[in-house]
Amino acid sequence: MEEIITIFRVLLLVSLVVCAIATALSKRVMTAVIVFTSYSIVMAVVWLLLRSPDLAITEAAVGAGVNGVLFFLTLRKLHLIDKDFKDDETAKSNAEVNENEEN
Amino acid sequence: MEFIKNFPFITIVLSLFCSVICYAFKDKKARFVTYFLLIISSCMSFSVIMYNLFSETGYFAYRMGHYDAPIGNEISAGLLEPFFALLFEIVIFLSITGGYKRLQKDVEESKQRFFYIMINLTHAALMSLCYTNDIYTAYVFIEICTIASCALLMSSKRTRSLVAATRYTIFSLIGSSLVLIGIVLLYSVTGHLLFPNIFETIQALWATGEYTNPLTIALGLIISGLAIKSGMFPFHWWMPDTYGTATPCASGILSGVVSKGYIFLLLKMIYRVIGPQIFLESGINNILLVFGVCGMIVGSVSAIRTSNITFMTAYSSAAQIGYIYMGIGLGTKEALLAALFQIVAHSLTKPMLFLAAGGLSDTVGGKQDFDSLRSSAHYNKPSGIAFAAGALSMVGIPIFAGFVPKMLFSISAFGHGFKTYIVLLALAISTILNVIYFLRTLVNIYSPAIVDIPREKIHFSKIKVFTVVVIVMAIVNLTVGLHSQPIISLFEKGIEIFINIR
Amino acid sequence: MKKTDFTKNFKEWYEGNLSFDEQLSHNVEDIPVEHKKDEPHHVRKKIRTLQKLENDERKATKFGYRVFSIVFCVIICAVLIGTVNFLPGFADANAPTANEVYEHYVGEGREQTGAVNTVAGMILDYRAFDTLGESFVLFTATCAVLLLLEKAKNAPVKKRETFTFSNDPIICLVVKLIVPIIIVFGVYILFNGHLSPGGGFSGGAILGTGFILFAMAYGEDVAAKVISAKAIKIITICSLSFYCLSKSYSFFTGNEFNGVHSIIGPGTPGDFLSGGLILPLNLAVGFVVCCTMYSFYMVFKRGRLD
Amino acid sequence: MNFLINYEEVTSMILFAIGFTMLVFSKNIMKKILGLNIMDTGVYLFLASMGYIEDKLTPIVPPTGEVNALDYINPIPAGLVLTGIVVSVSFSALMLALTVRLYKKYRTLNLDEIYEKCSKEDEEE
Repeated sequence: MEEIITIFRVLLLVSLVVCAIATALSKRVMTAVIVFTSYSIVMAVVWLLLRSPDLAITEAAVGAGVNGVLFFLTLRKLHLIDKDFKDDETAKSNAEVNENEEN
Repeated sequence: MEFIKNFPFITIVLSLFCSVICYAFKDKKARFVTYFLLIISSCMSFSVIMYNLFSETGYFAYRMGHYDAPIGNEISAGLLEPFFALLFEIVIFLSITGGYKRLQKDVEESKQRFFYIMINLTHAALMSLCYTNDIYTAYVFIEICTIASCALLMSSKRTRSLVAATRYTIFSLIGSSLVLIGIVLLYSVTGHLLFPNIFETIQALWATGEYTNPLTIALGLIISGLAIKSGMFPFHWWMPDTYGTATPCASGILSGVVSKGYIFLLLKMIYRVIGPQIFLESGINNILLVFGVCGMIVGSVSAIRTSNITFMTAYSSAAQIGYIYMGIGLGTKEALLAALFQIVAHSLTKPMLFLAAGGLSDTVGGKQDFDSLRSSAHYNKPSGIAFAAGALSMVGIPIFAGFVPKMLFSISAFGHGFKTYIVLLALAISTILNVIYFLRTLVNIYSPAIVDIPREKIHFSKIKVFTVVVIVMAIVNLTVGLHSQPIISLFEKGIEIFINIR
Repeated sequence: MKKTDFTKNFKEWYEGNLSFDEQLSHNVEDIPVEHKKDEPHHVRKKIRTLQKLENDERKATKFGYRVFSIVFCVIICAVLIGTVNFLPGFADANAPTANEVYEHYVGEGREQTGAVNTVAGMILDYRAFDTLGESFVLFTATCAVLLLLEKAKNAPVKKRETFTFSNDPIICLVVKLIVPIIIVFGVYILFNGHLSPGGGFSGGAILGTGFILFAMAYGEDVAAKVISAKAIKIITICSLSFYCLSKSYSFFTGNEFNGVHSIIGPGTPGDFLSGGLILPLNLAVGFVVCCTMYSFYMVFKRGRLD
Repeated sequence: MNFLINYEEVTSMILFAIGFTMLVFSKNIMKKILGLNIMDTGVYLFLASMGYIEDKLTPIVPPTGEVNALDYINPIPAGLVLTGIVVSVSFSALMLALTVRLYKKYRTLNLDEIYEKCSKEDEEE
């Protein structure tokens, strides 16, 4: 049983490093944010294995939840996601409207 | 009289509490709360100095909780800690009173409340950095200080200052992450978080030769982190942008107080956590000495090359911080005394220079280059006088505060072999460079104009408070310069306590 | 064949050119520069070659920069791993961290603080000053974000955001089902911080995410009616002031020379109302965290607290 | 060779190095923020792995009866990390707010371009 847990632990750590490298190397911010959210979830499991359930709960809520929401909201504010859902022209006109309103 | 022992903790908690109160109030009330807090807490810091001066040991540790160290948390006060707390409070008070008029212009009216909240939080964080006796508490309050000082920069209306704030934030983040990992490494080899316990464990570990490598790395990481945050030589490039674009009050606080707070924490780390012996053995002091000397020269050269008055003042900050690191790098008690006095002189002078530079640039509609600023001192006389006083103090003319540390540095430099020559040479070169750029600026602001731009004559009556503040600052500067002996003897006593009593 | 597919896909992903996101890359050099039609052919050609050269140069410096940063990363890695090599082993019972402090926290913590969860006892009793600082970090961050993003009070709220989740039947239904559960779970974690894993930070964060989900699904206008800006402000101020005052009391009474003894005892360990100040402090921290998270969301989304 | 025993610490240091490199060298400001988060979690992983001891329990003691301290893992790192996680959230929120403001003005996330545009503006002034 101990060996299995150790193997599992190593697997999780490897996936953490892979996620981190993927976040660092991906050129699109959107991809990086998504990968980072998964990184946080893996981190929560790692902390559970380190016998720190307090940390696991906090990391799952804060790292994956709030942080992810904030990143996506920012991307949306910058109109970097809008284009996924709308056709290009609406996004562009929205951006212009936004710019005018801000100024 | 034992009640005075509560004062350090009351200062910290009261300023945190006042920041919460300011959140509920409007700007005007928030300002009065801030003034009230600063006055009260300076009185408290002063009484702590007096208490320690006349008590037997001159030092006390105060439990933050019901248990002694290493179980509970602690704060401690010798003579240096309350002295620097008092200094920081006075400087913050003078900067916000002097920079108030300009603040109204630079910060949106609805956002001024947040400015005062941030001042209160910076104050709380600085007090904690002065008094703390726990390494993780220090980290937490470093973070508060970082966020609050970034917010002070961001509060200005101009987008330009946002860009500068971004650079400052990134540098601060790099610094605090290095500090954090250093702290964690220290914890992992010692198993303690409180200064006295870490000190004991480190001495024992160093004697046995165990964990020497991680200890050196941890020390290096903590020192480099704090050095980045306070703007030591290779990392001083954020300074001109940051100090040059913020509102004068914020740049005065940042350069005069916040960076000094980090340096004071660094001193605590070196002398109360690691121990001076290990610091000297690890060889890091030589690196600090070299960087300090380089910073003195490079900062001054950059200041000569720029043609913007606030940028010049900011670069001169980099040079002055180089002096402090040079003193730390020498590693003796005399050099430490000189470095501490340099902190005092610089904290008292830099805000005055920034306020005066702001006042001067007000006469020509916010322009900051030397050509436009010619003859501006005639249009705003108090600013001109203050700038002259500050410049003379920074150059190191006797009777001003800036002279004393230079003298102390040259005294302390003797007896270090080849280091003596380096330090003396650096002092000489740096003083000459200082003379070049400060006197050029002085000549510029008092000589007749060459560019034809609209100028505004600013009369005393319009800037009464500013005038009073600037004159008070100049008088304090002169007093410290003329009567440096009480402060020096206080420092001598304080350094003994700082190094020896835990 | 599969291998080439994978390498191609990986390369595309690495370049940021996957089919669904070709438009989204904001690398400026990718955007083609428009040429004026009336320029003569050779001029256009020359411009193009120049641009190509410039692009190549930029790519070369970019490549150099990338290589340099990777080398930097490897150096830092090497130094730090070299340091780790000298540290005590992982999961070692004789490590320097397993010292008398730890034994005191676990062994005596239950009797001294009344908390069954040692972590809660540690952060809210033995080392409460850190936690006080920590909740003020959150407060500072809230103020800083408000300073940066808050709009004037009478500025109109933009109606142009046509895409909200409240139009989506699946998301709306799932959120309706899930939000009460999340909030109840958050409250449970918050109130049982001294008895089970959790406490102020985790419970507050969960509550905060619950409210954020609520605001997302029902629209911010509805959420603003339920949780007003004033309520957020009042809760934050009250919690922080309570934290300050109660901790001042316990710091003050913690030192014998003041001659005052704390009237707050640890209670019976394991009871719901036990642990002295830990339960109320957990609540205060939880409310602060919750309000902070929720107000981050609202300020980012709408530029103000409600 | 301590690396193989200390695999948890080694991983955390790798994470720290990756995050630190992202924070220092990435030109995209969003990437910098992600790097900051990765770096912080790396340090926290290091800290948490300091507290873990083989074959010991989560530090939640029974309400009654004898408590043998040596049966439980070290709670100190967990407490420190708990307070630390909140710092990184605050910082990322602050930086994201800054990003929004900068993007509104300069329409780019690339910091070099922002500095360039900014200095151009200065010259125009």
